[in-house]
Amino acid sequence: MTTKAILLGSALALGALPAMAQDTIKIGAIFPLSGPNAQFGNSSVNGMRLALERMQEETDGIADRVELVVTDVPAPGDAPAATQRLINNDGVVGLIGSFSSSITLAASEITERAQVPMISHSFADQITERGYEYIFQISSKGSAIGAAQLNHAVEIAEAEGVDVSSIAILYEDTSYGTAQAAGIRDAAAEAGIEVAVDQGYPLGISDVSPLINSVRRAEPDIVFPVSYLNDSLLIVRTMRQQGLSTPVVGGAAGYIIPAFKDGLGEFTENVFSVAPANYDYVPEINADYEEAHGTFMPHEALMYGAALQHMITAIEEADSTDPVEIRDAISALEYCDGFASGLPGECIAFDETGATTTGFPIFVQWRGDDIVTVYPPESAREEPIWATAD
Amino acid sequence: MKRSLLILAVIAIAAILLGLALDPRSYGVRVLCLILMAAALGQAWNIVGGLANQISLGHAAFFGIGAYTSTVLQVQFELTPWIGMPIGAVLAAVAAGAIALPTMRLKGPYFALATLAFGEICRIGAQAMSGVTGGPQGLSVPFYGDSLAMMQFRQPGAYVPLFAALFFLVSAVFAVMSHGRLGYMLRAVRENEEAAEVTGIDTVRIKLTGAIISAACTALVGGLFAQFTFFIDPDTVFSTTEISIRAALIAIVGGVGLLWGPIVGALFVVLVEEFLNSTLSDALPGISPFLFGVALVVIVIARPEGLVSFRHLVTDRFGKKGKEA
Amino acid sequence: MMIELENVTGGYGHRTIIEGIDLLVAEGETVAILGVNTAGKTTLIRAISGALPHQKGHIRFEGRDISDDPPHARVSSGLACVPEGRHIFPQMSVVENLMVGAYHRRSSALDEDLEAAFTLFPRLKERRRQMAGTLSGGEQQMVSFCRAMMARPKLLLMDEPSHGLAPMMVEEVHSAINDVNSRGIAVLLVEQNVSSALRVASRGYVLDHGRITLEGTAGELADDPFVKKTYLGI
Amino acid sequence: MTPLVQAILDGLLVGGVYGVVAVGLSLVFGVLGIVNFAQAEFLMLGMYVAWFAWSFLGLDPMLGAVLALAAGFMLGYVIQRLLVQRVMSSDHVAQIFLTVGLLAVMENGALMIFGPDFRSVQTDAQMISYRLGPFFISAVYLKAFVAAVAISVALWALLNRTWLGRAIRATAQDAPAAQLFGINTRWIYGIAFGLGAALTAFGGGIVLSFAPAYPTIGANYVVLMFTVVVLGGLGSVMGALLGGLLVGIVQSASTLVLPIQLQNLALFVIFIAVLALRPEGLLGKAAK
Repeated sequence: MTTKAILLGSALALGALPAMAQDTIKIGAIFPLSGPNAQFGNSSVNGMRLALERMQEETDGIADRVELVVTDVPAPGDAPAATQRLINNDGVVGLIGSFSSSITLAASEITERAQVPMISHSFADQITERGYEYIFQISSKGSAIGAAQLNHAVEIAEAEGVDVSSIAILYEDTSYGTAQAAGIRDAAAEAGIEVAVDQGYPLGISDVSPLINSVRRAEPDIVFPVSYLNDSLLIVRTMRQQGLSTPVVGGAAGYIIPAFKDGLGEFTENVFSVAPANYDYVPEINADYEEAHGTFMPHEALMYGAALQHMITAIEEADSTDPVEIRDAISALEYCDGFASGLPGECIAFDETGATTTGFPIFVQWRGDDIVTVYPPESAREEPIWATAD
Repeated sequence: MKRSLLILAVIAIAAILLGLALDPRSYGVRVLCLILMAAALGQAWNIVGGLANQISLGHAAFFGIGAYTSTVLQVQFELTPWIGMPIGAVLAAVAAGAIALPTMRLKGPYFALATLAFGEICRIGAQAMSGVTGGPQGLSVPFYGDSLAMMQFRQPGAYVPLFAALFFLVSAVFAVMSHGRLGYMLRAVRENEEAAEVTGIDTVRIKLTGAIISAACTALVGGLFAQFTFFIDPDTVFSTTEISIRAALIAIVGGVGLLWGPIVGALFVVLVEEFLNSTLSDALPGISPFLFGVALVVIVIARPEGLVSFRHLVTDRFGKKGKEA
Repeated sequence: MMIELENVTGGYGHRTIIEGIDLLVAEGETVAILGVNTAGKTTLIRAISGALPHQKGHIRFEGRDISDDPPHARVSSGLACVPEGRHIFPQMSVVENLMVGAYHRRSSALDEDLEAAFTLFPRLKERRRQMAGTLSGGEQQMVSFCRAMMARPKLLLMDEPSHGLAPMMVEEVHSAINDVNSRGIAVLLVEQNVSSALRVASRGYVLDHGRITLEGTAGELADDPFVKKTYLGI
Repeated sequence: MTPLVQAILDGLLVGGVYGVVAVGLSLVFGVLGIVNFAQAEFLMLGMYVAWFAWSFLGLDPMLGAVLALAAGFMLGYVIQRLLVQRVMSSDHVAQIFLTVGLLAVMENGALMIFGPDFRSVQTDAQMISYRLGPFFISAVYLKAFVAAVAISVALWALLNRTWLGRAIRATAQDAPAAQLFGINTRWIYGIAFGLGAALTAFGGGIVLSFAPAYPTIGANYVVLMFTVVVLGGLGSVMGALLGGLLVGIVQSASTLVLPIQLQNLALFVIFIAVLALRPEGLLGKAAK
């Protein structure tokens, strides 16, 4: 009984401690560092650490006093307790996170009630549609990304003289997959394009042949898969196996990370994907990242690095460590330096709901070991190549 | 039994007083709520798992049904959870009846696997019925601010009395059952089903009653969970690992079939988890669930009967081959 | 001496079933253990075969103390068992069951032994490929018996071999015991059917409430007034 | 007709892999009477072994699977002797939760050792398929299927043609009686657990040829494995292999009539029905 008593005592004592230190300013980071999304959580944190480091080197401001408190939240069920702990025990003045939409949603319920600001790059539309004041979303919403995935692809194809009259949507039945697929579907309806295949499939599917068989029968003009890595490899490989040359336009996540290339090699060449941001806007930052981690900087690292810098700058502007004042400063700030210059729109700013006013989805294309921004034209680094697979 | 109820009441009141003493916004208060919730969840599982020795690994089904029923009613019709939660309990009871019929005769691992599959069916169902449940994207509880009528509050401290009351309610149901006729008959079924049948116990009805009560209690816990976290999605509330296995784990770590088992188990599980998370989580990802797994292995090996022991396991090599099912 | 039990006590968990057992079986001898249902006969057999979780005292086999040997090691010493309830392997063929009997030898020269078994019970030969679980009770008893013989034992422990068998089968089993005995293999036989047991055995012990209360030659026991009254119903 | 035949072909090929992955679970249950919730972690481990073999030795995952087999066996044997043996005579509850604890330890241990990165292999077979009239046969799944069949035949021979195999089966059917005939059942329990782990790890090596390895990959297969084993009859080795084929075909063919999202729902309903009506498995005793 004694050990239990000590554990109980210490846990409760932790809760009672006002943990706010005098000179350091703590910012909480809530990410899945274990569990199935661990890789994405880790690279997000890597991006944030790099962003903080660079800010500390480049400016003499408040960044030197900022400490990042990282905590592992593998699933939404773990989010409330972790968020509360960061706010009340560690005394964080703001939070950044989380990679997956459902964790962000769960955490933001706590931050809203505790009145602590949180910046996220998760896609779900709901995040900023609940009328909450303390949550900010720096990327476009899932529905907008889905719409862009369709519209941009159609525009590029038609510019090359390819007519798009029917498409296939393949999505995993996660929060991210269903939200983005809905965006594609709605945009297709608006454009009068037939959705010949519209299949959700369970996460962790081990054989996608049934999906590809239905694609082959329906003969769509473009395939739009929305998925994490496992399924993206299976889909592209199975299509290649069967000699299907239908162009594939990926839905971010699994299609724009280094591991996609590791799994497919040369077959990634010229694969398109929608993306919330790409590293080729900020080659210098990317070089730093590549030196530290051996791969190009994935978009989540860039986005979360930018989110952190926005928050730090807002703290400076507010000249306060009161979370409510910081929230107002985040809302008012238009931040265009550092990592933020690597985002489409090259700045971060929010409307009154906390949604981005500057961000928009872009199109990227695999070229060798790199992905380059190819669309829309004002953002493009290179021309898109509409090549059907041979 | 009166003594047990009295002690339970004292624990519940002590928890409420502790909640009042702590900062109502604090993490400590949230941990207190989590402990009470875990104890209630483990106790609800204990009704079938402990009294009837049916190792259910599908209680997430009832937890999820409870959470979704009250939340959907609240989102769609602005119905207060005070009414929504009992409706959820009724639906869960119906679901328990439906699944109990085909699985009741199963024993040991067979029963465990069948219930596990049932939990998964409910999860996939909730994911597919996106019109009602919001699908994989989950459902947010509408924000009303502090509202007793809508059973929601800004600060976790306000939930302590609710969780304490639920804990007391479920534990009292267990205490009354285990001392009463029903509990006696469930135990008889547990010890020897055929013998129980011969003595005139309607084993089907007994097990069905136990399953229904257990499911209803679990659904109430699920409903309050939704009010407490404000966001639910199918992967969370129908989770095999986070809910079903956890409910069983709490009862088992403490001591299966005992009134005090889930209470000891909840204290142990929640405190160890939160302690590991708060001290190690940023040090090395994976270390806290790893150590938790180590703790579980050590407990099972050292005290297979749980922290509060009671059962004499007769290890007869001929009579029991470890796979009597 | 084939086997010698000295002050053997044992049971399950905290429950003691047999206490202070002293017992001898000489080479080539058939010894019967008599007693009512709960007297502890099966427990005694398990103590000898090594399957009892808790026991004290000494068991010597051909003079060597085997008390601490696990059951699988006792087989190599020359001990084989026809357990109560037969315990054949239901999803193995008859031949495979017999082969398991010879497991401790793991030799490929089994044909001779198999032939011997089939000579003893020709019916098994017809069913050699059949799953043992599908055999009748009597046939299963034959399998169980032959399986033990495949171990080439020096001492055969038999626990209620005639239990649940038709009278015809009982005769067949007992004649098989005589046959085994005539080959110089000692037999320790547990039987509820006292009259037939005493016909097969040369000596016997009476077990009551876990203790040996009487011992003697088959003739002495058959004439004993207590045995007559309690077991033979005379 | 063509889509149906194609679906059956696809299901058959991937079903062979399911069978091998699940047969270890069935073997462990059949011999030890324990439902091993950590079984899928051996698949994860096998994938890592095969990945390192590919990455550093240039071995094809099918050859790496052989190394995975050896590694899985050793780890499984040690885990059984050190841990599982201690709960062999305990309640089912204790047994189930020991393996749940092992699952957490193995999954998170892998995260700490190997990191969260996705690790995949590139082989030529991944991009090839053979054409048979109107039908496609994926080279990588065909190779996986052949490997699955080969290991199944080897397992069958081991169980039915060797002394060790007879000892394992005898222990599964009646451990106390097996002990009476010189079989060291404790040792057999260790061997059987090791063998079960080895087969699942071998399956992991095969799976690596078409899916990336990462620490939580086991979770994707665990429910599938249980379904396969229940359909084949818990504890039946040959039943698990046939169950794998059946699950593969049902999964693949059901997508012709049901949304693929619901393919697992269909499986679970069958799963409960089989448990309730035919607990010995759809494929029953004949398969053992």
